[in-house]
Amino acid sequence: MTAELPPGLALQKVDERIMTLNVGPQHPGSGHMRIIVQIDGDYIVACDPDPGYVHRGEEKMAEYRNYITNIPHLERPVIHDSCNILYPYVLGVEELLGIEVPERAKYIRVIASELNRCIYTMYWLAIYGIFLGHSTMFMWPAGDRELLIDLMEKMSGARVTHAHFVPGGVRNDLPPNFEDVCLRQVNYFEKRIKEYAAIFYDNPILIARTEKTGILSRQDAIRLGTTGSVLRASGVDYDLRKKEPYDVYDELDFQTNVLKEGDSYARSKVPWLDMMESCRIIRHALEKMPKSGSVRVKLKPNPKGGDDSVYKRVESGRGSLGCYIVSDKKPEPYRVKLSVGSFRNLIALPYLLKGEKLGNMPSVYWSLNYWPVEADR
Amino acid sequence: MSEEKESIETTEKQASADKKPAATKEVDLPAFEKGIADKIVAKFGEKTKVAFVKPDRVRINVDKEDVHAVAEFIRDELNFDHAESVSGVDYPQDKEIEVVYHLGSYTDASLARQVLVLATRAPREENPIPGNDGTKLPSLRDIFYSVEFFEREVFEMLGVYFNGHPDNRRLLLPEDWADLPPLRKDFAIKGR
Amino acid sequence: MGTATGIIKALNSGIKHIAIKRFTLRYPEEKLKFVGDGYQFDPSTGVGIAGLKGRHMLFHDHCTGCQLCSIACEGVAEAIAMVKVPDQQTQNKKSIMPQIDYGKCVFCGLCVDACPFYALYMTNDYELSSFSKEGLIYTPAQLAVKPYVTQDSEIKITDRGATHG
Amino acid sequence: MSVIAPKFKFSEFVKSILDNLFWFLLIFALIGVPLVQIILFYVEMPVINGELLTPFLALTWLADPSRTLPILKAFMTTDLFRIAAFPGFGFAALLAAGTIFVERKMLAKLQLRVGPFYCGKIEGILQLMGDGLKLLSKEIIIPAKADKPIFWAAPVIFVGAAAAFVALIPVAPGWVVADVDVGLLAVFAVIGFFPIITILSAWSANSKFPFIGGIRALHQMVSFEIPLILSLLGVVILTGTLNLSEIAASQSAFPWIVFLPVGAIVFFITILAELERIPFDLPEAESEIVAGWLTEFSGMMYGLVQLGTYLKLYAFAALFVVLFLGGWNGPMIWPPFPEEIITKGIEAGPITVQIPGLPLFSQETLNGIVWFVIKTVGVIFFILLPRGVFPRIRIDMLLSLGWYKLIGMAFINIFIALGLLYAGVLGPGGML
Repeated sequence: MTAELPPGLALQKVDERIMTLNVGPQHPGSGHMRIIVQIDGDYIVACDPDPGYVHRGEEKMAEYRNYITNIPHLERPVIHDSCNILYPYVLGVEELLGIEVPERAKYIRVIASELNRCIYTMYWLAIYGIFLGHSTMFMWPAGDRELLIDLMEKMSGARVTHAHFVPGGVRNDLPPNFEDVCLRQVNYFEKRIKEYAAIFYDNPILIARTEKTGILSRQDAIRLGTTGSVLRASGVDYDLRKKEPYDVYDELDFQTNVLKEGDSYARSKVPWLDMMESCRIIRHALEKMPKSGSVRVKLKPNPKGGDDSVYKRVESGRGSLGCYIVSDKKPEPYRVKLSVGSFRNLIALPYLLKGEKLGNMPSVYWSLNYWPVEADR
Repeated sequence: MSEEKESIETTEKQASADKKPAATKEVDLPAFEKGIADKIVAKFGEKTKVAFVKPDRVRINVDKEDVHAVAEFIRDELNFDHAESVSGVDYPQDKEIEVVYHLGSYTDASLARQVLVLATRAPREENPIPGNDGTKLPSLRDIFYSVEFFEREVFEMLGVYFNGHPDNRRLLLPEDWADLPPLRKDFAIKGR
Repeated sequence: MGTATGIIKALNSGIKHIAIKRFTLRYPEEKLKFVGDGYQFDPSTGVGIAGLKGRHMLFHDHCTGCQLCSIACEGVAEAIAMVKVPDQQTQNKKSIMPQIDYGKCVFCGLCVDACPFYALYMTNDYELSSFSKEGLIYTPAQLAVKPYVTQDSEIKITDRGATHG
Repeated sequence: MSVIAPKFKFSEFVKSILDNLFWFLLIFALIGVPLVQIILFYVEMPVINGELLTPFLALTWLADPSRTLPILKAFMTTDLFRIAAFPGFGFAALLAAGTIFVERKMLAKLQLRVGPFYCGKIEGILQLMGDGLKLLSKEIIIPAKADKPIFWAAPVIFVGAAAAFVALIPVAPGWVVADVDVGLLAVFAVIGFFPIITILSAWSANSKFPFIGGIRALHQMVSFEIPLILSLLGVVILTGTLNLSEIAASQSAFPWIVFLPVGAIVFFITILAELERIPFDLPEAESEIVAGWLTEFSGMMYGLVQLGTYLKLYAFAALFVVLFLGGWNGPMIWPPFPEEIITKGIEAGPITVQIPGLPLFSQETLNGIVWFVIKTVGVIFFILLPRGVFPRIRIDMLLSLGWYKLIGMAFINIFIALGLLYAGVLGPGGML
């Protein structure tokens, strides 16, 4: 009986000391995925992440829709960060079609992208709080996120799935009086996130809990190809907004946050520091933005690309987000591939969890800045 | 069948060969990217074909026998240290599946903007049996550790088996998926 | 003693927040105020006008039955179907107008972008829930009605925190 | 438009209610009333106003308010009243319900949200009742491979143990359910039951997450029981007794927290750990092990465990008050009773009724109860507050805290107490 089983279902010989735990998909500490952990007492001896419970075939769907109608569904994997996940696609299509974007649209895109980064990071932070059993850290970010969602709603007309970026600019101009409202709410938002320090980031219990757990060294971070905050927490100064500036990031004044430790605490702190940088970017961009002008280039209906392929990448809330588009002179792309930060960071999970305690699993897992829906696409 | 395939390949080679000099004549190629491409061509000569050289992007097409050696050279000599993405593209009319590695570098500051596109092609079969047919490629996991999950994804989505990959299991699709690999062009969505 | 001061700081911060105003929006009693009258599109410039992407509004005297909105929606949600309408408009020879199924609509607004005749706009009405799937399908006659909305709550920032006033 | 009950008719609804009412009255008249009469003749009745209280007299006297009060007073001296109502279960359950409400509203305020708001018109005061009704109406699901008798019994034993703990707490002078000389030892004995109940329920559920949670609870409670016991030894040394009423009475001049702050801090931390409250809620850590040892409980079994938990919370807070904050002792704040109530009677509208035996409680007792409740609520507030401020800690941190730091601090506390005793400052025959 055992000889004929297919390889995936072969009965494993189990050590009596080892207990296999299925963390997920219906588990408060896993998100839409399953982590199969094997524990020996309180120590994890092996871990096998099993994503795919929310796989929707976005890449297959993109092959059947034209360059414009791809927009609403390609942002679905990360509805909190929908501007950023569209950004590389839009940049790639612009390169394929040879469109030059108006200056004001570029600034609006940068502002929307930074607002979205903050919205995503607040959501992530809220879940990080609840994973560590800190219910206040769930409620505060979830509430303060509303300030920015309100701004995005004023800007694009939708609270989460904005569908705001299109090849050739953005869908609509800013509403009147937006700059003042934005400045006021972003300033208050920055003041609020600074208050998280006392209760969360400087909390001795949190520091004791997450420091020196799940350490990812600089070499390993590079070797595993991690990206975004995970990479920057391990001491690699690599932010695509600096290294490969797209749109107008090279004209804005900001810095990247790099921490050396590479543990869960550093990984959870980098996105928080990045949010403050985002506030700076938004303020600076509002200042430098041309006060009037076109925001969208008129496209032909059903634009066609050449026989070409592009790979564009941007820095999203979870790290580098690349989009590989192959076109074959048809209105529909021949192939769209999203190389997402969550998927790239997931490689580090079994590596980091091996030898950790079971109690560290939520903090290490979520500090990887992982969004299951995005990884599954 | 094999003759057809060869003929298609040769025509394509000619086409790409025709295209490349034309492109070089028209616009000045960016010097730095040209240098990267030249280094690879100097080392491997005829085995590699430079598909395009654009600002920040260099694309190199390699046969599947040479991809391992070229990747090793890219990592050791050119300092590209991780893979950003691995995508498979299905070309039913060529009877081939293209696997594209996008390689980047964290350690070398001068390469921070660069993405080196390494493309190779595997033969495609009409009735795929993922893992047990001719659609096989050497795995690059021993060179770029970061391709591990990407190659698993390409395996399940296009049925390209990677020789030497330690963990060739399904990743995103359900365990009992018995249909065609879904990203192949002949896997049709209902109603489209 | 760093631990002790950290714990005291955290407790202090927690107790201080008991005095800060609540941020919650009490939804059915209060409703958020939106910019403008909803998302609109100007085909002459090719740029939209900012506003909430809510329920659509159809102007029967502009609609020519050209099906562009339906074609735009085909790649997105397949929510728009063209149906025969009884009323005779001079510009609408075929007498067909869009009917929108809000069970499928994703409120992306690409149909508004597609309309070259200023006939389809979006409004501030977002309360579309219904007990049945049939109730979610809005006929052209229903879409022609301008929704009555009372939305007046805005975020106010004071010294004691932000609230929905 | 869908309808919730498609064949609903109002007349049938009224008819069903009347049907039920009819059967209830019929059964009550035929079986209930005779049964009550039969039972009452076997119950030993008190002697009131020189007259033995018969069921007949009891029923007639109930109609006369001036003669009802003596019955009430007689009833208050019985054990049943003490166990079920005042210092025992009812009082504790009332305080526990108040605790749940305060916890929800305070946490909501701290987290900048509203909390329960709609249930009961005034700030959601009836939310707990709604939750209780919901739990009652839910199906109880037992895992197929569970050890069913133990799994059923565990929540009941849990509540029983918590109630036994409550019974040992003196609320006011003389008002305690079980006034035993080894009160503190009895407390330790009752606390010792909880790990056993936890591990029994966890193991009997035959499921992985409850098992891990149960093991964690066992580790946590065992490692924190030792500092708990040691931290209270200082008080025992200084008072020279284990009787909780005497310990509380000995603090009429000053509470022990003045001299034994270290012991109080250690005891407070161990309370948090024994109650499995954040930051020590490892046995129920939801992001790691779902709900720990409570994972498989559903419906009212879960409700019972929650009831037990909050009873335990009240009992621990009360124990802290009794041992360190002086129990019922405090300055007299209860206003004295007006003389005319005792001499003239109560004026209600045009009628003036003289009722002998008022007031029911003496002024000192009421004052003691007020002070006790104020202090207990204060301690409960500080037990609740960390939930909004701290994250959960890890099991190894918890064990090292329990075994290394708290035991060491508890010994320091004992040395302080011994020093005070031998220096002749405190204790039996001390200066103060």
